[in-house]
Amino acid sequence: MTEESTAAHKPRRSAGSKAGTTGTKRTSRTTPRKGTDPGLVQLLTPEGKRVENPEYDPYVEDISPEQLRGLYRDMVLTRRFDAEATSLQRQGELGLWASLLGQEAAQIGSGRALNDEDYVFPTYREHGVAWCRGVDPTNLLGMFRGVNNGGWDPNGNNFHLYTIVIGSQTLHATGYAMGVAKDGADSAVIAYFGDGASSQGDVAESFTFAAVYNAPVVFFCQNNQWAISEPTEKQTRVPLYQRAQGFGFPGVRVDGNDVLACLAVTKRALERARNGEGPTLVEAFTYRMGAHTTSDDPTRYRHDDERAAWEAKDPIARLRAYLEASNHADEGFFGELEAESEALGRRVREAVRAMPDPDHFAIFENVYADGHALVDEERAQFAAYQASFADVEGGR
Amino acid sequence: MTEESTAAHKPRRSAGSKAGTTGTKRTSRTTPRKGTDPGLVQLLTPEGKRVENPEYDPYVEDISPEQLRGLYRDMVLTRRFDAEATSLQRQGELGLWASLLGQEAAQIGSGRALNDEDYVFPTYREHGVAWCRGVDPTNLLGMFRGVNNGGWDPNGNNFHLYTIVIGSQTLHATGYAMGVAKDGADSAVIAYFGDGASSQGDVAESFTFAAVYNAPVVFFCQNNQWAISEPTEKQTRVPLYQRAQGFGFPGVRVDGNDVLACLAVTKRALERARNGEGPTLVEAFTYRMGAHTTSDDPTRYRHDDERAAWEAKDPIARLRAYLEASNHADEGFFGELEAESEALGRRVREAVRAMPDPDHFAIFENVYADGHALVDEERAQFAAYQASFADVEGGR
Amino acid sequence: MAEKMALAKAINESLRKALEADPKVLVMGEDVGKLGGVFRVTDGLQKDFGEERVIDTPLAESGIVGTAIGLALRGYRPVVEIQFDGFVFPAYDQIVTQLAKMHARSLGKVKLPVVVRIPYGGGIGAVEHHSESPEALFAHVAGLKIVSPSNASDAYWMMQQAIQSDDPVIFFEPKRRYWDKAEIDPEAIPGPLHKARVVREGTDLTLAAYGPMVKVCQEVAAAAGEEGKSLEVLDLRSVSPLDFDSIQASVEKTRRLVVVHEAPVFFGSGAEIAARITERCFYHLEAPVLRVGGYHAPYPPARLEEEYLPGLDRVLDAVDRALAY
Amino acid sequence: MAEKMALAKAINESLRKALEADPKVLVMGEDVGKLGGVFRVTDGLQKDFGEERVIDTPLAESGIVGTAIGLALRGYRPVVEIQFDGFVFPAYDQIVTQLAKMHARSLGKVKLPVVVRIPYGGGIGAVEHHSESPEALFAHVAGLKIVSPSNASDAYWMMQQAIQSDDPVIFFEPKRRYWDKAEIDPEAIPGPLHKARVVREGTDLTLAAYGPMVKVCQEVAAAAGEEGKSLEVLDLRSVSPLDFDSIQASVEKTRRLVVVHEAPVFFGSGAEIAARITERCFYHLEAPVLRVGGYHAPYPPARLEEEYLPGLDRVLDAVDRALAY
Ligand SMILES: Cc1ncc(C[n+]2csc(CCOP(=O)(O)OP(=O)(O)O)c2C)c(N)n1
Ligand SMILES: Cc1ncc(C[n+]2csc(CCOP(=O)(O)OP(=O)(O)O)c2C)c(N)n1
Ligand SMILES: [Mg+2]
Ligand SMILES: [Mg+2]
Repeated sequence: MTEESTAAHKPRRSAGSKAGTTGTKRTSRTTPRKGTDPGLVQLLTPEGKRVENPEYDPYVEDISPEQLRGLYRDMVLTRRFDAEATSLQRQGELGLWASLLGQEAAQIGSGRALNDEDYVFPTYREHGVAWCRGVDPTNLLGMFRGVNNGGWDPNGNNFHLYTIVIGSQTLHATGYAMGVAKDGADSAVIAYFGDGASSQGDVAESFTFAAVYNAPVVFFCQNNQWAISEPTEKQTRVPLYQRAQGFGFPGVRVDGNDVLACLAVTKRALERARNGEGPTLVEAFTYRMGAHTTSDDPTRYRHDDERAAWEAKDPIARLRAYLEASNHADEGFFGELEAESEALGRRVREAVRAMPDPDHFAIFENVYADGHALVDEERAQFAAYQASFADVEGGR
Repeated sequence: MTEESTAAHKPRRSAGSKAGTTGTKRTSRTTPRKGTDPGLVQLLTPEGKRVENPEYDPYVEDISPEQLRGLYRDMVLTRRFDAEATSLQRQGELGLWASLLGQEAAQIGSGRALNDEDYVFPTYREHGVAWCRGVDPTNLLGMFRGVNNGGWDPNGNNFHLYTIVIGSQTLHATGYAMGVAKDGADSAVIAYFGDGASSQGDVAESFTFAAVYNAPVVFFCQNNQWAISEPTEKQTRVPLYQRAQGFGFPGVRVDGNDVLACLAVTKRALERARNGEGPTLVEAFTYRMGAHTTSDDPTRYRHDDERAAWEAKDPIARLRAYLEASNHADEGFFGELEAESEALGRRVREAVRAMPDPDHFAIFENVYADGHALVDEERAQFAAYQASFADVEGGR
Repeated sequence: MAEKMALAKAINESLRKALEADPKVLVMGEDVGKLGGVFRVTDGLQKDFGEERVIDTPLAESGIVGTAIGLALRGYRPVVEIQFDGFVFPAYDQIVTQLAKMHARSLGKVKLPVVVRIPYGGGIGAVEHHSESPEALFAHVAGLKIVSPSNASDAYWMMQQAIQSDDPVIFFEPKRRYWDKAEIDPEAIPGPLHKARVVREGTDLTLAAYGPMVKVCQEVAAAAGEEGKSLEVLDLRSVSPLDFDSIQASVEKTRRLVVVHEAPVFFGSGAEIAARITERCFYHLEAPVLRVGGYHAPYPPARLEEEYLPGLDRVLDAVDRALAY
Repeated sequence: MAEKMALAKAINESLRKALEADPKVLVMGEDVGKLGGVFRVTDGLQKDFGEERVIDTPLAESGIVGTAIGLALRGYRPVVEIQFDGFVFPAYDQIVTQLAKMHARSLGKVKLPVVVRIPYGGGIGAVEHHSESPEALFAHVAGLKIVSPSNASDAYWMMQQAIQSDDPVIFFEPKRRYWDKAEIDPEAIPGPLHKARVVREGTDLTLAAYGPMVKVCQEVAAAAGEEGKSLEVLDLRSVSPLDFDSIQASVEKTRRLVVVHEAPVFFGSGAEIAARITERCFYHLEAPVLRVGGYHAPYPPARLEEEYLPGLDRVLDAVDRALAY
C-alpha cells in the first residue's frame, strides 16, 4: 500500500452514508481522540501536572516562576478584558464582541513565544495575542463599537489589524514573511486562523507560497471546534495539523488549553522559521467556550455538556493548579492580580464610554494615500450639504 | 517526532538559500526521484516490459490483446489528431492549439477506465480523454479556431466543456459528484487538472468539499512537469500526490507514460468512488513533450536534453514494444492503424477547413436561457445597424 | 389567505415551498442548516428536509458556488447563501467566469438554475464587510440576473420565480428590511420577475430605487407630498435587466428622475439608469438625472453609516435640486 | 534622447528603470521570470535583477495579490502581473476587500503601493477569457486607482508614476497595442497620472476613450474630418479617478459627447461619464451622451470579435446619431 499515502485514514463517517453527508449529531467532542493522543503535545495535564516531553521541554526549561506567573497574569487579565467587552456589548456600548473565552492559553502561549521584531497577522479574535504585543486593549474595541475599522498602528507593535474576511490574512503573513526573508532579517511571522478558515482557498494558497519560497512563517490554527454553528467535521475529516504535510512542511497538534505547551510548540516553530527551515503549521486544539460572537446563540447547535467537559480543562485553572502545587505563586499574588484585573475592567469600561464618535468627515479620510479627485469632490459636496443644515439651524 | 507529521520532508532546497527563492537552474527532471521510486505505480517499463504489481494487477488482469491493441490505437490516433491540429494552427486554420504530445498514456489510460455513466471534467488539453468519450475530435477544434467556446453537448458523452480558468472545473466535478451521491447513482466523476493548477485555491476547496461529503470523484492530476514556463518546483516542494493525505483521502502516483498503469490506477480510484469510499487523488507523472501551446516557445526556459530523456519513455513506443514482444499485434495491425491514422488526419483537416464562421447574431444567443430585455434590445439595434449597411450596399 | 410576515420569514416560507415542490431544489451555505442562518432565513429547513437538501457547507465561498454549479449540471437547483455581502468576493471568479458564462459557452446545451442569495446593504450597525451593496459588480456581467425585493411579499414571490428561472439569479436581500412585515397572499399570481412597479403615483418627479431604499423613497415622497410636491416612486425590483420601459414611461410623465441606492454612486446602478434614460428621454427631461448613493469610500464604521447612507434628508435635497432646474 | 519603442517594450523599460532606481520594487507573477511573460513585457528582467526581485509565482492569483499585499506591508513595492484580463477574478477578493481597503482600515497608518498589471481587451483573436475589459468592476471600488495608457510613451511614464504612487493602481495594458510604437523621451517630465489629454482638437463633438480605443477614435476623427466634421478626441488615461473637468471643458465647447470602450456598455465607464457629464453640462448638451462598447454578452469567440468590438463604423454611426440631434 505504499503508493496510497493515506490508506490509513478512513473517513470518519460510516461508509453507509453513501450519499455523502456527514453525521451531524450533536456529539460531545471533548478530546481530539479517544484516550491519550500521541499526536497531541501537552506539557501540563488538565489537572495541572507537568508531564515530560523530551522534544519540547527544552523550549520551556529555563522558564522562571516569575515568567510562569506572568503567563498566568496574561491569561487572567485577557479573560477579564474579554468579559468586560462582552458585558459592554450587552450594555449597548459595543455593537458586537467576539469572545476568546477558553482560548487564552493558545493565544498567550503563542503570543509570548514571539520576539518583538516578529510580526503578527491576527483574525478578529486574537485579543490575547494583542495583549502580548502591547496593544492597548481599549484600542481593540473601536471596531466593535463602530468608531473605526481598526484603531491601532500595525507597525507600532508589529500586530496587524484584525482581518474579518476569513483566511485572507494568511496570504498577507506569507508575503510579509517573504519580505522578511528578502531582507535577510532574523525575525519570523505568525498568522492566526480558525478551523473554519482552513477550508478557504486563500489558506491553501498561503501554504503553497510559504512552502515554495520557504518563508519564515508560522501558521497558527486555533481549532476551537466550531466555525459559528459548524463543527470541525464540516471542514475536514482528518486532524487539521496533517494538512501541512501535503504541502511539504511539518504540522503539529498542541493542547491549546495548555499555555506551556503552546509556548513551547510556537517557540520551536518560530525557531525553525528563523533558521531558514520554512513554515510550520501549529494546530492548537482548544474550545470556544462562549458564543461565536455576541450575536450568536450556540444553544441552537450544541449541547451544554460539551462545554462542561471543556470547563474541566480550563487553561487558567490548569496553570493555577500547577503554580499552587509547585509553590510558584502565593495568595498575595492571586489577590493582587484580582485587584489588577478589576482595575483593568474599570479602565476599559471608562475608556469605551469616553470614546468619541468619529468626525463625519472621517468617511472621506484615508480612502487614498495620494488623494483622488472624486473623493475631494464628494467631500466638498458633503461639506456644503452639512453646512446647509447649519444655515437652517443658524437661521432659526 | 510523532507530532510533526512531515519532519521527514525536508525542503528540497538548500537551507542556505535563506531568502527563500527556489533554485531554478534548468535541470533535467526526468525521473520522479533518483533510482526506482517505490511510490510510483508502473506496470510497463519504458522498455515495454510488464512488471508485476500485486495491488494493481487485478485491475488489468482480464485485459485482452484486443483491448491492448485498442489502447494502442487510441494513443496513436490521438497523437495523430493532435499533430494535425498543431499543423492546422501553423497553417492559420486555428488560432491556437494546446498539444497533448507525451500525455497520451495518462489520458487514454484514465479515459478508458471510465464507464459510460461516469462524468468527465477536463481542462483544455484532454483531447485523448475526449476521444475515449466519443467526442468527435473536430468538435474540439471549434474553440481553438475561434468559432465557439466549446462545441459539444456535455451531456452527449458525459464530457464537460473545456475549462480554461485554471482549477475551477475541480469544484464543478465535486459538486456533480455530490449530486451523483444524492441520486444514489452508481457512477463516478473524474476531474482533470495540471501540476500548475494544484496551486489554485479552488483545487484545495474541491478537495475539502469532496472529503467532507465523501463525494465519488477522482482527481486526476497530469503532472507534466511544466505550467507554461514554470517547473513543478514553483508549485510544490513535495510530490503532488501527497497533497491528498492532509485532506483525508488517498493519493497515488502513477507512471503517466504507462497506459496500463494509468488504466489500473484510475480503475481502482473509480471503484473506490463507486463503493462510497470517497475521493482519490491520482498524480500521473508525465511530461509535456511540446510547447505549452502553439503560442509558447519552450526553448526560453528548458533544455532539449530534458525532452530527449523523456522521449525514451514515450508512451506509444512503450506499448508497441510490449505488443510486439508478446505477439499481441502484427505488422498488419500497425499498417492498418497507420492508414486509419492518415484518414483521421485528412478528415480533421477537411472538417476544419469547412467549418463555417458563426452567424453574427450568435453573439446574442444563449446569453440567457430565459431571455433578457437588454439582450433583446441590443440584438435589435445590432440588426438595424447591420441592415443600414445592407441599405447602403443595396442602394449603390 | 393573506398573512402578515416579516421579509426574512417570507423568504423562509418561499424556500420551504420550493423545497416541497421540487426534490431537486437544494439550500446550501455556511450555517444554513442547524443554525438556520445567521438571520434565520433558513430556520427549520434542515430539520424538515434533512441534511441532503439543506446543506451546511465548508467555509469556502468559491467552493460553495463552484459545487453548486456542479450540482446544477447534475440537474439540481441549488439556492446558495453567501452569509454577508462582503463575503461574496471569494466566489466572484466562479460567479463571473463560470456561473455567468457556462450557458453561452455550451451554446445553450447546459442550464444553470442557481440562485445566489446575498443579504446586503447597511443600516444595521455591523462591522466591516457586513453592510455593502455590490450589485453593480454583478450587473456589468452578462449571464447573470440581479434582483432585489423591497418588501416581504415581493421577497416571497421573487424567490419563487428566481428558483424557477433557468438562469443564474443573484438575489440581493435587503437585510435591514428583514424584520419589516407585509401581507403575503400565497394564492396571488405574481407579475414578471424583472418588471418594476409604481409604488406611489406622482407627477412632479420620479424616484427610482430597489431593495432597502424603496422604503426611504416612500418616506421621501410622503414628506414631499406634505410640501405639495407630487413624487412618483418606482420600485425597480430588478437590476439586471433593468426595466427601462417603466422608468421611461414614468419620466415622460414627470420629466425628472432621481435614482437612489446604497451602493457608491460612482459606477453604480444610477449611472446606467441616468445614461440610458437620458438617451431615451432626452427631450423630456427638465433636469439631469440625479443620483443619491454611497460615497466613493469604503463603507464606513457603524457610527458613520447614517452619514454615508442615503436617508430622507439627502434624498429630499436631491429632489429639491432636481426640481430647481 | 527620444527613442521609438513598442508599447510592451516601453513597459519593460519602465519596469527596468524602476527596478534599478528602487531596490524595494519587485516584479511578480506567473511566467514573468524565465519566460519574460507571455507577452515578453518582463523580458530579461529576471536575468538582470535576479529571482529575488523578479519572481515566478505559483499559479494562484489570489496568492499573488495576497502575498504582494504582505510584501507591501513589509516595505516593498510589488508590481504584479495578472497574465490575462479574464484571470484576475480569483484575485478579486484580495483586491477588493484587502488591497483597496487596508489604507482606510488602518486610518492611513499603512500604505499599499502595489501595481496590478493586467493585459486587457480583445482584438488579438484569442480564446475565451483572454480578451475582456473588466475595468468597471474595479472602478466602482473605492481605494483603487485605475489607469490605462493608449500609447507607448504614456505606458512608459504612467508605469513610472503608478509604481511611485502610494496607492494601489490597477494598470490596464491594451494588449492589442503592445506592438504599436511611439517615441519615448526618457528626459520628459510627464503630466499628472490621472489627467486626460486632448489628442485631437475639434469643435463638433467629443470622443472620449482610453486604452485600445483611443486609436480607433483617432481614426474615426480622421474619417469624420474628411467628411467635414470636426471631432475632438480625448484620451482619458485614467478610469478612477475620471478627469471630469477635462471632459466637461471639451463638452462645453463641442456640446456633444460619445464615449467609447471595449467593455460592455451596461454598467460600463460610459454610464458613469454620461451620468456625470450630463449633470455638469446639462444646458450645454445638444444631444444625449452616446456610448459605444461591447454588448451585454460574454466576449464572443474570436471569429465574432470584430462584430462585438467597437470599430470605425460603429463609432461613426454613433457620431452621426449624436450629430443628428
Ligand atoms: C470570507 C468569509 N466568509 C464568511 C464569513 C462569516 N464568518 C465570520 S466568522 C465565521 C466562522 C469562522 O470560523 P473559524 O475560522 O473556525 O474561526 P472562529 O470564529 O472559530 O475563531 C464566519 C463563517 C467571513 N467573515 N468571511
Ligand atoms: C486562473 C488562470 N490563471 C492563469 C491562466 C493562464 N494559463 C493557462 S495554462 C497555464 C498553465 C497551466 O499549467 P498546468 O496546470 O500544469 O497545466 P498544463 O498546461 O501543463 O496542462 C496558465 C498559467 C489561466 N488559464 N487561468
Ligand atoms: Mg473555529
Ligand atoms: Mg503542467
